[in-house]
Amino acid sequence: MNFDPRFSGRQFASVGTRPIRPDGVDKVTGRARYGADFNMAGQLVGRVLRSPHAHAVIKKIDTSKAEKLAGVKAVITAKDLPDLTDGDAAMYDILDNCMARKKALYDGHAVAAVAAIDARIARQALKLIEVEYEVLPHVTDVDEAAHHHAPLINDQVFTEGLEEKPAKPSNVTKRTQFGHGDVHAGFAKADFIVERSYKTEQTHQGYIEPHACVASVNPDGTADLWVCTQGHFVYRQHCAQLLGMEASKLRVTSSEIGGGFGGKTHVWAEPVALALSRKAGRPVKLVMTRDEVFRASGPTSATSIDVKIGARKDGTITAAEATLRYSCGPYAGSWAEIGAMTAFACYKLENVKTVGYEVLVNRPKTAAYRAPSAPMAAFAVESAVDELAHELGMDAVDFRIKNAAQEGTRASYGPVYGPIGIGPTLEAVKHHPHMKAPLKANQGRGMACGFWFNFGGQTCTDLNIGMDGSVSLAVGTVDVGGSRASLSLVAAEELGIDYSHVKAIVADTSSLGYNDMTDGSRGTFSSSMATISAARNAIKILRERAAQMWDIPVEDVTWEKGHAVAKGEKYGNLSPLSLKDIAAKSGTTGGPIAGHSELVADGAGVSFATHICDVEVDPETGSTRVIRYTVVQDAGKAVHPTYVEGQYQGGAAQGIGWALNEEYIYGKDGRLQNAGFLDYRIPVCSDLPMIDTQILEIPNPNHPYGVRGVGETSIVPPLAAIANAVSNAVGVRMTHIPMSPPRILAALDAEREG
Amino acid sequence: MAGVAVSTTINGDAVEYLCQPDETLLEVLRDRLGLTGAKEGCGTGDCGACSVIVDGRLVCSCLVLGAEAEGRKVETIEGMAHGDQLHPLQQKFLEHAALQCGICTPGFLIAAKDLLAKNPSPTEEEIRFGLAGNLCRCTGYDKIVRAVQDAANVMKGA
Amino acid sequence: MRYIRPLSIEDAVGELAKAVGPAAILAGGSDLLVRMKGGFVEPELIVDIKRIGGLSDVTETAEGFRIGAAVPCAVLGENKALRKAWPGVVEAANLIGSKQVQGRCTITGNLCNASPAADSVPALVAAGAKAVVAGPSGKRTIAVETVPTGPGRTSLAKGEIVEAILLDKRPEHAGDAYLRFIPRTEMDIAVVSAGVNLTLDDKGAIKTARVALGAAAPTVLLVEEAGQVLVGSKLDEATMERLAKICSGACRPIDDKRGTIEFRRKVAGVLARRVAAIAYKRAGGK
Amino acid sequence: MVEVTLWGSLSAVAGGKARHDIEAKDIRELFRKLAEQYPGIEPWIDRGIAVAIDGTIYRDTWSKELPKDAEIFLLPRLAGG
Repeated sequence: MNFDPRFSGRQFASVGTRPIRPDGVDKVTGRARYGADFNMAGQLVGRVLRSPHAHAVIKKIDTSKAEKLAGVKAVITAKDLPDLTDGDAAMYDILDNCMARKKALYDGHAVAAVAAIDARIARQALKLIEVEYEVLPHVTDVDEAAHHHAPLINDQVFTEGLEEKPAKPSNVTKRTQFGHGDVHAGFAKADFIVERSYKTEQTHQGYIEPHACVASVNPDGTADLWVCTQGHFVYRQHCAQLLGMEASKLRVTSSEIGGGFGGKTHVWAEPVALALSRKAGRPVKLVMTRDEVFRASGPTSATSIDVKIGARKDGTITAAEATLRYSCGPYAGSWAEIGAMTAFACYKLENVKTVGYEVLVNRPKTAAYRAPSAPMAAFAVESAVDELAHELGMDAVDFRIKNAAQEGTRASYGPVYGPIGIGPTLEAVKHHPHMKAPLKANQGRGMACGFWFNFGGQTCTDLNIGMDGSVSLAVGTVDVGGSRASLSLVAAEELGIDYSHVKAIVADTSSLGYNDMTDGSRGTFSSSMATISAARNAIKILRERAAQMWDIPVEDVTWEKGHAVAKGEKYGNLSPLSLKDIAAKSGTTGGPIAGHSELVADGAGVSFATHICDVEVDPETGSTRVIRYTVVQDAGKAVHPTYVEGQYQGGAAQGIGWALNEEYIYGKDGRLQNAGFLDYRIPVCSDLPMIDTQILEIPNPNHPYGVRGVGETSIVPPLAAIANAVSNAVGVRMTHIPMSPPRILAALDAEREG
Repeated sequence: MAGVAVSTTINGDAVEYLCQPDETLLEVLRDRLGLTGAKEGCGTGDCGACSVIVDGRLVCSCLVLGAEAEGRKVETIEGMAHGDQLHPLQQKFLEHAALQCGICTPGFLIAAKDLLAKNPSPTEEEIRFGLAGNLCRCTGYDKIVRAVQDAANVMKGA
Repeated sequence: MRYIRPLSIEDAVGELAKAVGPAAILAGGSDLLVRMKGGFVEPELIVDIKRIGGLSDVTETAEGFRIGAAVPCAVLGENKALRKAWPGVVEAANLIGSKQVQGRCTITGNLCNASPAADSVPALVAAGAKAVVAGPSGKRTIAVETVPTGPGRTSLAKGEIVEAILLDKRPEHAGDAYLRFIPRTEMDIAVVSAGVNLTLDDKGAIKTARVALGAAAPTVLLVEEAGQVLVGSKLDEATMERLAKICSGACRPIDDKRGTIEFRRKVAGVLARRVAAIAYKRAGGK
Repeated sequence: MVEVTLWGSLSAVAGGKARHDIEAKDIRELFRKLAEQYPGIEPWIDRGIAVAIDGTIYRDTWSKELPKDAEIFLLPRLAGG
């Protein structure tokens, strides 16, 4: 494979247009099949028994009564999922999270499961399982958990990353540090310093489709798993490892996925469904309730962040420092680490230091949520940056432009940037009409920047050309928001044919080589790279076939606009052969024509966004409404601009929800109090204005079309943009997210009372 | 538990089924009748993904018992298109990319159909409040609102 | 579990009275089905009252309006005469849940579910609405505020059904209004709410007034002192301030996932002022 | 010989030193030599280390060549959403 991924600056025919997605009709007619829409003959209903305690030793589980209930076909506990992780700590955590082994570590932690002939019997059976708990003291707050006297969640945890191994165990699993220069010296040069502490509450991705799967284990050890996931190959690996199966014998089919945003990147209940099916000898369908999704899937971290930034009178930042504490749930994670890396990524800093602390708490295992960890860090940093600009008497946008990172800047997380988009997004915002629109009483405008890395990863794609010249494209990255349309466009572009002749599908794990998940904004970046590579391989064959048909050397055949063209004076009488012409003859020129590609799509381009937001605050109630919102973001290249806009708008909307109302609320008993869409308040249609978007295209030099990822960055700026807008509207600096009405009213009252 | 025999009309077709007294209409549609277009996002009436129309009223099918459908007329997403002719709302949702993951789409289409039946020329605000019972986590609603506006214009012209 | 669909109120009462296990009345089901789904109730008998004659009708009588127990809130919003006479009651009823829930939920269910945060109840209490209760020993008519006795508890006896809500005919110069505070614009349960019902004299001064608060105490509060302070006034600033103060003072709220004690107290006063102004304007006051 | 910079936490297991001069033609050789010199790094490599070459992050392309004058920075491998 000699694939050249470098950006070539070509003119596009298909890429950049806005056709209807190939899976669209199925989705508007109700025919598309999601996780819970699939059934198998003889299937049982799986249900999970969950701990009502935040922290408790499981002393005994008696399943005998449940097993005796007519219609119950299997009851499992941790004993039915023996530890096969062989020292792989991360996999052990996933196993323990799927089914608690010795201790229940949060309200909602699975302790047993049943498979029965219907939902009613399964529910009854759960009630018959007797679990004896020894309730332990718990801790759910990130700051309390980090304290040395907090109840220990795992007494084998000694903080990593310290110069000396600590003598005592702690809930802080790891300390990480990034930065360069000398922050002490930098602060000494500052004329103004802003120093503040911030908190953000835990939020959930809030995908509308609960986790769902159908598992079927056969007596010969082969198995099928139908599941909604962001990465069916990864699910296959996890499940095969946890159940002691050979990966190739477990076929995982990804259903249509009703939202993931990072929450469907690792297994939660799928190994349980497989274990139930194995024990019962029948297919098992396991669908989480909404309550279970909130209590027992993976929300994001709650955080506590201290920020200090200093600047000279001329507006140059001299030093920046942040300490970030992120909750991980009861298992080790690297969430603060990502926060520490992204916190100051937008800026050109001589002296910068960030320190992250990973903190265990009795809450569900933290999972990725769209640019994981970056929004909270950006909230803290961008709030402080705004405040500092204000103290300096500088315009918030100008201050950021003066300090923005650019090509050649050493990023706060280490490397030196190539061509990047933070400067251009700021310039676009500075000149955007939104910035000049008039505001009324109690209204305020805020802006903020955001950064995300974007990922690539292992990718495999098949492109098959039918005898009629139409193209089937099989990809292995799950389509979470229209990528089949984008990838069809890319195939059409590269082959030089019309989009309507390409149909993309997501292949199952037995039909295609391994693919990493659709995460880190990699779906379109990686699979488009693999699709281009596959198409180029197919073109090579198409040229060979044309050469055969013409009986000329293949070196004399080029591929132009969907046609084989014979190059040279001597071929003047040969009309170009279309892809369709060549395909029609493929049966006698060597058989089927296909292009394959297996590659690691590396070199994903970092992405920046700047958002503008207007809010109106009711000073008597603290109620905040977003009345205008604009997203400016660098896409590298927008393959299907409508879906790029959709990503910008969706990320902004999630950020708005996070900023204003969404939060996990735990009682003193350590139980989650708002495990439903009634009281976990994601934005409804009437909460939001239209969300304007501006797509910038600063090509990624490491992708043939210049594509960067676009999915995640848009959730990074909103928390700070809204906090800054509230501050400008009513003069209170909100340091606690969400800025719910009681918090804003309390802040306003404190301000009024002086 | 005694089963309840129900005769009803779904998308214009006479349908008979036997269901448990506590079984919801959503469960009946999905699990007994194979009509999986209506989705369960919450089961508590908070997300609208299971929206159907019963005797001209927009409801969450998760908050209706299957037994209650006796003698009623139920409309679901599966009956929205006429043969191979998509409803203007379906067409406009596609054109505007008013869906990303698509799990909320059937509910939105049914709710929007009901909205336009009662108010053929809604303002943006009326659309937003009219569809507030349907949660979408992907789109930020922008393209959904635009698709409904566009469909309303098309339907008025038709 | 049994599901029945009686055709007369007597049959319904009879079935409920003789039920051995837990029984539930089903009208809109928007509370009942949620509680069944969550496993909080497991009724052995479900009595669907929607086919009982008259229970699905809104009728205008010489005395006012009779709203059958099975009338969905959406129907109230479509009834022009009711909307004109009792705009506050109708707007409260039309705030419950979504359009989808509106197509099912009923004000009788909202009342009998006995949530302190029920949206329609403060408006009904302010309106002086009455509930017609049918039971094994006949029918009685009671003030709506006597139905809920605490969160999830009512004064109804076994076998009793609220079959209708009665609203008086409106005199000249009358107006009512309801406002609630929610964090979002829709779909939330009231954090705190206020309903006000006023009549004015010929000079535009308030003649009678009833003020009710929701989500401010274990049951909806009828704040008589707040009503009294309005009487005789034209909602001057001093009266408004006293109204807000009395309402804030009358609250006995709790801290919970929806709001704090402090917030509820403060906003109860804010809402009372705002809602009084709307009711006053509707009554023709200037 | 290339100059490689390690992020804070990784330098703690590499003799407390952030900058290292290593003779390596590609990422694979770099990892091997680092692990030979500092065995404590091995579990970190297993968990995943990303390599930024002139600002572009490579996570899995171990055959990626390391240009002599390139800026090379090791980073933790991250999760995305």
